Amino acid sequence: MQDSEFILEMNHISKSFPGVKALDDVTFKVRRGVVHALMGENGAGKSTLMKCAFGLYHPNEGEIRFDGQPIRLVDTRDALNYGIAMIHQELQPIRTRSTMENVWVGRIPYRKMMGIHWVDDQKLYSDTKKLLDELEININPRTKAGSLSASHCQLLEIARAVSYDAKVIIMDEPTSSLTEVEAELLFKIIKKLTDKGVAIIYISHKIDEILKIAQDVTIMRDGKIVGTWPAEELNTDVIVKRMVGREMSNRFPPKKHIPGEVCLEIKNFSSANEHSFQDVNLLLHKSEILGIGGLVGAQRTELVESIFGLRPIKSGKLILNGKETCIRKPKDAISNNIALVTEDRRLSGIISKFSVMENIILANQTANPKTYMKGLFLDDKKRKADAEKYVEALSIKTPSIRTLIQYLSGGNQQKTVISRWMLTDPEILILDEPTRGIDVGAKYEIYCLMEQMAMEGKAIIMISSEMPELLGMSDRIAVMCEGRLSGVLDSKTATDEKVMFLASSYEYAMEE
Amino acid sequence: MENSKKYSLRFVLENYALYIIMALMIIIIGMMSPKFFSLRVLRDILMQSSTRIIVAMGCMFILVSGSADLSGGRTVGLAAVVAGSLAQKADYYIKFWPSLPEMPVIVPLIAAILIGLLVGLANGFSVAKLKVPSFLATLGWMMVAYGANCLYSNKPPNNSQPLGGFLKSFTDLGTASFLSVPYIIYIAIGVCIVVHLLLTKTCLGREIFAAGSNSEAARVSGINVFKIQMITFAIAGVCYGLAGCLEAARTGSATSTYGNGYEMDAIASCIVGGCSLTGGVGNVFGVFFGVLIFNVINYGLTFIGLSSYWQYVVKGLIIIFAVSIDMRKYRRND
Amino acid sequence: MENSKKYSLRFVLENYALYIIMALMIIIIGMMSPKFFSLRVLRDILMQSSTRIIVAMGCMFILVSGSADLSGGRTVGLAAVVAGSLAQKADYYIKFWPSLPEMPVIVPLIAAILIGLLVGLANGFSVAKLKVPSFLATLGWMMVAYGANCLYSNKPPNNSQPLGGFLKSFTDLGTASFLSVPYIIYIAIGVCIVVHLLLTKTCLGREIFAAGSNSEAARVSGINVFKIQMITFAIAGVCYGLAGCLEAARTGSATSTYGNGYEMDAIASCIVGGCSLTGGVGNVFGVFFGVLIFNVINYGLTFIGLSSYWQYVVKGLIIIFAVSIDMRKYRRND
Amino acid sequence: ETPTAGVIWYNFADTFIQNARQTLLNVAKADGTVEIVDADSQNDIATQTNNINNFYTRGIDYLVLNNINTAAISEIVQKAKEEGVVTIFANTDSPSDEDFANYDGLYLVSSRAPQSGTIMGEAAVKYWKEHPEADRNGNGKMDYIMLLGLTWHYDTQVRAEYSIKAVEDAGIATNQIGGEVVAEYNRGQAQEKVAALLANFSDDIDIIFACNDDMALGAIEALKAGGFFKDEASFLPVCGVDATVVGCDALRDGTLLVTSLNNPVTLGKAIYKTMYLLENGKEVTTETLNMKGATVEGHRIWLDYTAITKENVDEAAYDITDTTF
Ligand SMILES: Nc1ncnc2c1ncn2[C@@H]1O[C@H](COP(=O)(O)OP(=O)(O)OP(=O)(O)O)[C@@H](O)[C@H]1O
Ligand SMILES: Nc1ncnc2c1ncn2[C@@H]1O[C@H](COP(=O)(O)OP(=O)(O)OP(=O)(O)O)[C@@H](O)[C@H]1O
Ligand SMILES: OC[C@H]1O[C@@H](O)[C@H](O)[C@@H](O)[C@H]1O
Ligand SMILES: [Mg+2]
Ligand SMILES: [Mg+2]
Repeated sequence: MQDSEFILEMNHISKSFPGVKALDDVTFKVRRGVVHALMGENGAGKSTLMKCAFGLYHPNEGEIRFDGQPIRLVDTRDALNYGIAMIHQELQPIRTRSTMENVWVGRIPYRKMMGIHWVDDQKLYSDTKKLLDELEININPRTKAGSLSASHCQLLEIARAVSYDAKVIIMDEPTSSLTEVEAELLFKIIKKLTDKGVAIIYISHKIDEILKIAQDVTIMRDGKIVGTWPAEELNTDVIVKRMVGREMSNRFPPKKHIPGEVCLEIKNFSSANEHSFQDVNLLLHKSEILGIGGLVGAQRTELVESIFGLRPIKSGKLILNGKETCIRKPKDAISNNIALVTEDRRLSGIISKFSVMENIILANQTANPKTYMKGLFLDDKKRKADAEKYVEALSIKTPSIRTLIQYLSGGNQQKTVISRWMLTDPEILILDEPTRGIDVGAKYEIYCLMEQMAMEGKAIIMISSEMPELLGMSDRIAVMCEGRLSGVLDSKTATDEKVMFLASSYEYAMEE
Repeated sequence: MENSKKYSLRFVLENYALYIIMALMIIIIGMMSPKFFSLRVLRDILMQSSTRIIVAMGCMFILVSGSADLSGGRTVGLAAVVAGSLAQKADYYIKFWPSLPEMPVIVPLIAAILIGLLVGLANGFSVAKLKVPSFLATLGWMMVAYGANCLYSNKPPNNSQPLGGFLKSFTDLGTASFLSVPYIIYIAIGVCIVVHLLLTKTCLGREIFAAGSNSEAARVSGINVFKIQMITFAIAGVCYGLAGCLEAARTGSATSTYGNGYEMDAIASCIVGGCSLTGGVGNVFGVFFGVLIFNVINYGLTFIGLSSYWQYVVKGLIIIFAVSIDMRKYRRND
Repeated sequence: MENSKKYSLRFVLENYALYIIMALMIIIIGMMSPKFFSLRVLRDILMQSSTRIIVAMGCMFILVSGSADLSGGRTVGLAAVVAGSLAQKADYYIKFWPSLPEMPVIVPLIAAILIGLLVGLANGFSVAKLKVPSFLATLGWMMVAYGANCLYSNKPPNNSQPLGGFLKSFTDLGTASFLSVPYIIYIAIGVCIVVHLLLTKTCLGREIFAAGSNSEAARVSGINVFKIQMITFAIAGVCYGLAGCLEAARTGSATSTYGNGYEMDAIASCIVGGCSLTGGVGNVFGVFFGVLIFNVINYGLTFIGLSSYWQYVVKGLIIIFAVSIDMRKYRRND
Repeated sequence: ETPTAGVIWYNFADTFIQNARQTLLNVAKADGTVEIVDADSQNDIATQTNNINNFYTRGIDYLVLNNINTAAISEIVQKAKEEGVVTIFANTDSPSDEDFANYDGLYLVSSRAPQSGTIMGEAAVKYWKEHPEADRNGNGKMDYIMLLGLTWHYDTQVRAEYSIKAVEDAGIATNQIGGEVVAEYNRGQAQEKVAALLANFSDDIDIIFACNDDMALGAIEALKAGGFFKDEASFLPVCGVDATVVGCDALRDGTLLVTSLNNPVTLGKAIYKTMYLLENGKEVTTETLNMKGATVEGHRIWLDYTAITKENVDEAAYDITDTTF
C-alpha cells in the first residue's frame, strides 16, 4: 500500500532551544530508494532535523509521516521499529565493549533456555563477521571499541546502521573521519542499499561526494529550508551559493607565502609503542604548510602527538630552530610555541561544560595567565574580547560566547577548538584533520587564516585525509604508510595518484 | 631472550599485582604464626566474607550500570531485622509477632528478599524515572530504610532489643555445614555463579554493561535504559535482602544497626576488584577477590593480635599500596 | 500571553525548585511553631552549618576536579584532636601535653591546617601520581587518619577520653560573637568568598574545572593535571583542617570520632548544590545552599520535636522529593 | 502551660537508651506534670552541642542530658546556669563538686558506671578461684580478650578499666591478648574478631570481657564455632554488660557467665521523678525519691547496677510500659 511517493515526510517542523530557533517551519521529504543529501552551513539545523526524525528530539511543532502515515516518535526505539536508523555525528561508541556488541547492542542474538535470553556468542560473532565482510570493513569483531581509531569507530557506526535492515538510514557526516579510500567503501555500501530500495539521508560538507552519490539535494540555511533540487541540476558553485548565500569563486586562498629556513627537524623519530611509527625524519620550514597524507592507521596522528609531547618516543631527536629540544608533555610544546589541534575533538578537544569563550581562551590563558588578569583576578573583558575576535573571524555560530560548547553544532565546536590554538599565536601549528565537519564557507576562512599565519612566518603541519585540501593548501606533502614515512612530495608536482601510491608503500625513496 | 623474560616477569607482576600482594600478605602472616595456614582459617575467612560477597555482587550491578548505591548497608539491616522477626521460636518469651506461628525458614528468607527488592525498586525508580543522581537517591532511601528499621525494631514488645530466639532451621542457614563447608559459603558462591552468568551470558547482562558504559549510545540503540536501571537496582536489592537474612542467621541475632557501613566496604571491594565508578566495567571474579582481600586483611591483622588502632593505619596503607601497584598495568603503554 | 505566563511560572518553579521547597519547609515548620521565625533560630542554623560549609567547600574542589573524597570526616576529626591537644589550659588536670605551656590560638589553628594539608597531599599524591582511584585513595587515607587519631587520643594521660579544658581564646573562635554574629559564621562566609573567587576568577580555578570536565583535553591544552590534582586535594585538606579546629572550638571538646560521616554529608550537600560526581561543575552558592538545606531539615525536624526515627524517614523522603523536582529543569528540552 | 523538659540521649540506636527513653516518655504521658521533647545526638558531640542549643532556642524548663561531651561538663553547666534551665545529667560521668557548687539547678541521675566493670571483674575472679582449670595455658595469668565498644566512650573506658582492676585487686596477674579489640558494641564485629583471635590463640585465652552483651554474644558465637560450649569441659567464661533479653537467654543457656543490669526503667523513672519532685517544690532525697536501688547524695542520684547470673536471671526483667513511680 504505497500510497505516497515519499517514505519519510517532515512537515512544518519547528524546534527551539534556549536562545536559538534551530528549526523554523521546515518541510523535508525523502523519496524511496534514493540518496537525499542534506546540506547547509555549520549550525544550519541539519543534525537537529535528523534528530527529530529519529525520535531523539521532539519538535515543538510539525508532523512526521512515515510511509504516508503520521507517526509519533517518543524515543529512538520507535524510530528503529518503524525502520529508521541513524549514524550519529557526535556519538561515541560503547568503549568498554567489543565491536560486535556495539553493532548489535539492543538486539543481541540469543537462545532461549529456561525463559532466559542467553547470548548466542557464536551467532553474535558470525553475524558481525558476515556483516563486516559484506561491507568490506576490516575490524576484528572482538576488538574493544575503545581501542579503535576514530575512523574505525566511524566504520563501526556505519555497520551498525546498516545492520538494522532499515527503510531509511540517516547518515550525519559519515565520512568526516574517513579517508577517501574508506569513503569509497561507504559509497559502495550506499549503492547496495539504495538498490534494495533503502532511502539514505546523507549529510556532508564534502560537495564532491554529494554530487557523486546523491539524487536529491536539500539545502538549509539558518534553520530554514532553502530548497530541494535534483542533484543533476546542481554543481559545486550553485550549491555553495545557495548554502552560503553568496558567490564563492575560490575554494583556496591564493598561496602568497614563501617557505623560509628550517624551524623544526625530527630525526629518527620512533614511537615507544612498537606498533606505531618508526624512524621518521622530517623537516619543517618557516612560512610553510606541510601536509601529511596517508591512509587510516598510517600513524600520522601518533607522530604529531608525539612531537607535541602527548605520547612518549623511544628514540629520536627533535631540533627546534637549530636547538635540540626535549618535549615530554604538552606544556613543553606550548612553551616552545607549538600548538596542536587534535584529531578527536570530543575526546581531547572540547571541554563540554565550558562556555565557548572559555574553550577558546583555555590554552592561551594557561600559557599566559597574565594576559587575562587584572590584579589578582581574571578580567572578563580581555577574555571576552579575545573570544569574540575568533567567534567573528571563524563565524562560529553560537547564541552567545557564554553558551556551553556542548550546545553548539559539530562544525562550530571544531571551529572553537581551532580558534583555541590560533589564539596562542604559535610559531608551529599542527592541525590534525582540521576541517573535519566544517562547511565550505568556514573552511575557506580557516584556510585564509592559515595562509595569513604562513605569511607571518609561522609553520603549519596539517594532517588531512581530504585530497583537495592536501593538494590545495600544502607546500609539501609528506606521505606515511604503516608507521613509516614513504615519501615527501612537492605540491606543485603532486597528484592524487602519487599521494595514493606512496600511501600504500613506504619503500619509496625520498623525492626532493 | 633476556628481554622477553624481563618483560614477562614484569607483565606477571603488573597483571597479577593484587594476587601477588595478597599471597605475600598471607605468607608474612603465616610466617609470624604458622597456624594461619589452616583450613579453619580459610573457612573463617570465607565465612566472614560470604555475606559481604553477596552485598558486593549487588553493588557490582549498580556500579556496572553506571550508578552508585549507598543503600546497601541499611537494606541489609532492615532485611535482617524483618527476617529475624519472622524466624523466632513459637515459645520465645519476647516474640516480635506473638500471634504468629513458627514458620518454615523460607518465610523469613522471602520476606527479607522482598524487603530488599522494595528498596531496590524505590532506588531504581528515583534514579531512572525521577532522575535523582544515584548518590542522593540511594542516600535518601538508605535513610528511609534505616528509619523504618528503627521504628520496626522499636515496636513493643521488642522495644529495640536485639532480636533473638531464632529457630534452629533458620540459624542453620548461617552456621551449619555440609561436607564441613558452611552452607553460607555455598550460597555466596552460588550467588557469584548466578551473577557471573547473568552479567556475561545473558542479553540483560550485556545491556547493563552497555547502558553503564555509555547510556547515550545505549539509548539511541533502542535499549530501554529505564528498564535496565530498574532491573539492576532490583537485583542489587535482592542481593542485599538475601545478605541481611543470612547475616541474622549467621549471628543468631539482629538489631537496627546491622549492616552499617557495608555499602562502603562493598563499593571499595568492587573498585579494588576492577569496577569503576564511571560504569561499564566489572567482573565477578575481581569483585570476589576484592572482598576477599579486605577480609584477609581484617582477619589477618586481628589474627596476629594487632591492636585495632594500628589496624586502621596498616589497612589504609595496604590498600593504597596494593592498588597503586595494581594500577601500573594500565600504564604500560605510555 | 497566556502561554508565556504559564511558561514563566513553570520556569521559575523548575529553576528555583530547591529554594522554593526550602521556603515551603520553613513556612510549614514556622506554622507548627512560630518561634521558628526568629533571629536566634537563624543564627543557630548558620552556626551549625558553618563547619559543614567549610568541609563542603573543600569537598567541592575535589568533585569539581573530577574525584571523590572520603577522607574529609576523619581529617576533620584528626585536626580537631590535634588542635584540641594544643589548646588546653596550663592547669587542666588531664593535660594532653603536660609539659607544653599555654600557647596562642594561632598554634592549634596552624597545626590543624597543617594536618589537613598533609592528608590532602597524601590523597593528591596517591590519586595524581600513583593513579589510585580517588575513592580508594581517600578511603585508605581516611583509615590512616582515623587510626592515627585513635592512637594519638589514646596516649596517656588522655586514654581516649574527650579532650577538654580549652583556653578561652580558643573556644572563642567557635562561640564568641562580633555584632551578635558568631565569628565562626564570618569565617565560614569568608571561606566561601575565597573559594568562589579562587574557582571563578583565577586561572587555577578555571584549570581545575577544565581538568575535572575533560582531563585529556585539559592536558592537551597545556594544563599540568598532576599539579592541579595535588593543589585541589591540598586545598580541600586545608578546609578540613580548618573545620576540625573550629569544630573543637565550637564544641569545647574533641575526640577521635569527631567528623565521622561529615564527608558523606559534604558530598551530598555538594550534589544537591549542583556538583556532579563526574566532575567539572559546581558553584559556591549552590553548595552553600546545599549545606543549608540539610541543616534546615535537621534543625527544623528536631525543633518540631519529631522523633529521630521519623526524622530519618522524613529526611530521606524530602531529599528525594526535592531533588527530583530540581532535576526537572534539566529535562526541559528533552 | 505545662513545663517542658528537653531530653538529649546520646544514641537512639542504643537498646538501653531506647528503653530508658521510652520509659520516660510513657511515664510523662501518663502523669502529665512535665512534657518531654527529646533529641538524638547520634553518638556525635557536635550533634549534641547542636541539640542543646536548639533546645535553648526553643525554650525549655529542664534539660536532661545524657552527656557524651565529658570534657566540657563545666562549660555545659555554666551555659545552663546562664540560661536558667534546671539541668539533669543522665547516666553519664558526673559533674564535679565545683560544678554543683556553681549551679544550684544541677542534678545527676546515673548509674555508677565503674560498677559494671567491677561486676565483670568480680565474677571472673570467682570463676577463676573455683575453677583451677580456668588457667588454660597454665601460665598463672588470666589471659583475656577485652572487647571494646566505641573507643572514646566513657562506659567502655570504665568497664575495661574496672573489670581488670577488680581482677588485679584480687591478686591475679593478667595478660591481654590482641591489644585493643574494638568491636563498636556490635555483635557481628565481635564475632569476627574473636574468631580470628581464636584461630591463633585458642589455647591461651582464659576469659573474654565484653563491654556490652551484644559483643559478648558475638564472642560466644565465635567460641561455639571454635568448638567451645560443647560440654562442661569446653566452657569458657564470657562476661557482658546490659542484661539484654538475648543476654539473659545466654545466661540461661549457660554460655554467658555474667552480665549486669543498669535498669533503663529505673533510669527513666528516676529522671522523671526528680523533675516531678522539683515541680512540686520538694527536695530530692533517697526518701522522697523512694525507688529501689536509688540513693541520693546531695544533687547526685545514684542508681545501682545489679549483677545478673544464671541464678537471678529473672531479676533482669523490667517493664517499660509500667508508669508507676
Ligand atoms: N541540545 C541543544 N541545545 C541548545 N542548542 C542546540 C542544541 N542542539 C543544537 N542546538 C543549536 O541548534 C542549531 C543547529 O544545530 P545543528 O547541530 O542542527 O547544526 P548542523 O546543521 O548539524 O551543523 P553542523 O554542520 O555543524 O553539524 C545550532 O545553532 C546549535 O547551537
Ligand atoms: N592499534 C591501536 N590501538 C589503539 N589505538 C590505536 C591503534 N591504532 C591507532 N590508534 C589510535 O587511533 C588514532 C589514529 O590512529 P593513527 O595515528 O594510526 O591514524 P592516522 O593515520 O593518524 O589517521 P587519521 O587520518 O584518522 O588521523 C590515534 O589516536 C591512535 O592512538
Ligand atoms: O551507654 C552506652 C553503652 O551503654 C551500655 O549500657 C550498652 O551496653 C552499650 O551498648 C552502650 O550503648
Ligand atoms: Mg550536525
Ligand atoms: Mg593463662
